[in-house]
Amino acid sequence: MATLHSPVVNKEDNQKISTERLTPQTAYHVPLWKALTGLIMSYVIVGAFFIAHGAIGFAEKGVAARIIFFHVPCAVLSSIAYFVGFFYAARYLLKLKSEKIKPFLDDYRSAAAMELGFLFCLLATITGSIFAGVQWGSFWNWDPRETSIVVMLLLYASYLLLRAANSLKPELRARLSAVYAVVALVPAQFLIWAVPRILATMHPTTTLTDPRMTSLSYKMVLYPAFIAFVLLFIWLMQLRVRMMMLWEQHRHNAQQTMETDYR
Amino acid sequence: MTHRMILMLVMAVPLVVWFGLFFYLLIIDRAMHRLENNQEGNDSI
Amino acid sequence: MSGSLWYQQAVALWRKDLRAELRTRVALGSMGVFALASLMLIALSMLSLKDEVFVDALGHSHLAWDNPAKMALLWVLFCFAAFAGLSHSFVHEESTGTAQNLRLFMSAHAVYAGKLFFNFTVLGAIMLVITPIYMLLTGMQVGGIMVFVPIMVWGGMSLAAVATTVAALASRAHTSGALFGAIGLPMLIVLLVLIMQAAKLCYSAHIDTISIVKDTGGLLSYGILIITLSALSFHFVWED
Amino acid sequence: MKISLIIKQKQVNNHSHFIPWQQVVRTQTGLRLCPLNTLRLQISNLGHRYGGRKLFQGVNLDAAAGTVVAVLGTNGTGKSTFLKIVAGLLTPWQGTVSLSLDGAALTGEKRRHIIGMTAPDMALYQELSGAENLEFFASLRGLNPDTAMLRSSLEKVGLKGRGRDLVSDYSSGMRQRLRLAVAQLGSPRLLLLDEPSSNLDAAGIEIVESVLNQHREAGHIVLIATNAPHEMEWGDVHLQVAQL
Repeated sequence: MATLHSPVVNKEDNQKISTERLTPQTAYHVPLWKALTGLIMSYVIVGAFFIAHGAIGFAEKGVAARIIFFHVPCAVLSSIAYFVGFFYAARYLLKLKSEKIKPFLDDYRSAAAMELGFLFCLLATITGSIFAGVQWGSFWNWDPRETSIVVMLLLYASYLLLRAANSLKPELRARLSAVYAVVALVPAQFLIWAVPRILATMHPTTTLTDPRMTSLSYKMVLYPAFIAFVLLFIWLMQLRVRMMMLWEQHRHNAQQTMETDYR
Repeated sequence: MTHRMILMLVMAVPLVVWFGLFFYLLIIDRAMHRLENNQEGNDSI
Repeated sequence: MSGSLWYQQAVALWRKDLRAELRTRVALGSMGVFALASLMLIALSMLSLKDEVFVDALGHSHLAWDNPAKMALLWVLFCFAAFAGLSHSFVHEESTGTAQNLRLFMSAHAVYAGKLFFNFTVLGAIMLVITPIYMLLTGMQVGGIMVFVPIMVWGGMSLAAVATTVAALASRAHTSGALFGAIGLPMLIVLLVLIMQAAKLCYSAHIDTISIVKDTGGLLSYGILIITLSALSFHFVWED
Repeated sequence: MKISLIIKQKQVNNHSHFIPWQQVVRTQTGLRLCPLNTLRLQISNLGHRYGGRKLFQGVNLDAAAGTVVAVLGTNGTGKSTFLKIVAGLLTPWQGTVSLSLDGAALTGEKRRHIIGMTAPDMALYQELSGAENLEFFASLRGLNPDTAMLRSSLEKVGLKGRGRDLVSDYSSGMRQRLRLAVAQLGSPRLLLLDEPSSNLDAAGIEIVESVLNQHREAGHIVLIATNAPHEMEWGDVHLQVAQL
């Protein structure tokens, strides 16, 4: 789709298409990795109930806190999504500077990553709140990680707000939101790394960094859970980007029709 | 009802939700695949 | 004729903005009135908290309305005051059409530097007036002056940097006023957390080196990073 | 969209062996000498669009020192946009604009400092006086804005004695004159005038004409976007931006 913004339509092409329409379309096969996503996620759901054994330190001894397998991947993805969004935003700006082209694909990827970041952030907040209600006795405790995830949610929301406010001018919208994604990397970094460390937290901090802290049965479910969620993230992002491109193509076609019709 | 059966029933809820989501995504994927194929050479709908 | 360097242009812009500001007093007036009104509001509403005591998890009891709490509310006040007035610098240029001339005459980073220092000047003036009145009304103490002054100065600088960047982003959109507050606040919350963490150093008796580095380092690096990234990407916002 | 370049007079001779320090420029009044520099504005295949709307496409121009180009076209064909692209305020959708002096391409700050522009939508600061506006823009150009310099440039556009008044108290004609003074600061080698004599009286129009002649004689390039017949007359070269 490198020629997204300059497709030249001429008469010959139109002729060709009308004959091509009669030929059968390429069939849809489920890609392997998408099928794998479905399988691994199903394994995680079954495993959360029948493989993982109870862990020490939970409110009720010997109970496998199953929400962990959904809460932790969501929370991790909500910060990874920002990095993905930042990466594509920065690439968009660099391309704009060096190649003097309008790399809209990177803008779409950045936006899709931010939207999914918002979604996973929301899921992490909800699952976390449920878990906190069971484990700590209150659904909201203003634990530093709880605070930072809410601010992170606000950050994603304001990115999407900035995009919505400029939706009439796609080129300006792409530039402004890319700049915001780059600048807001600073607060996002502080939210992900610094704030939970500066302030005292009730969250266990070494579960992921120190493998000795988790039992084998936990690892056997938790690590596939990460894989499943990352694959799901990639899938959703791919769908969203494709949707944006189709929408852009549709808008472009409508414009072409307008220009030829009202000549 | 044994503990195991209760677990099975509880497990069924996320499993069913996930299957629903999975097939929903597959349907969208397939629809988009079709649209993209339609669009490839067709610039004047 | 060789033209002028970017910092000379930035100083010229700063002087022009200051001259126009002293003539119309839009930013200073709105921020000043806003800050004074909220100052009164805070002082009045916190009267009842004066003798309140809370017990922390370790069993120690503290005054609820202590110096760090007063400092936190002072900074909340500054944040809102900054967001009431500092958007003016860019929105005014865009809405009156003078921005085109600036684009023709100045480089983007000169514009950013000039606007940043102008905003810092205005915010600094407000802070200089409001802080003594606030301390008088609430009885907030300075604590360690060697920590207090740098925190006030650098906190103000970081606040001005966030406000300048967000104002530049918001001024390009149709609904700049509403957008300015909404997209700036998440960035401000993080800044506030860092400032409050650093401000605790003013009032703690035993300060070890590690906590100084940890608490002021966060604030310092936050400001530096925001200014650097904004300066690097500003021309994408400014130019067409 | 079709662009036609109509050359009314003979183009500038860049390779004059006989008078190496001056070049011959032929204008309405006949032959004329101007200082030799090889300031050159080259525009090739320029096109622009707003959103999905095409404004113009395939505009070409090669103007040498001492040329006044009249950019013509009906409303909405993008004359103002064209000037903004030449000024570097807009990135064109396609095509290039290059400006070179003595064979060396001018970019970045160097380019910025040799361009002056007036346009109806380029406003001045209402809360400052005319002289203060001039002083600010002069200091941006790196000039030393002393009283004598401000007075002379105000005098040149017929605003003598009005420099201390706020721009908000100016009439629209006076604002146009002040814009002209701002655009001329530092005697820019490339002057872009978008409807320069709008809101101006007869005396003001004469000022614009004398400004044009000055720049022509100094070997500068001037682009005027216009619809007015008397402004079209000023151009040595006509560049038609027409809508099909």
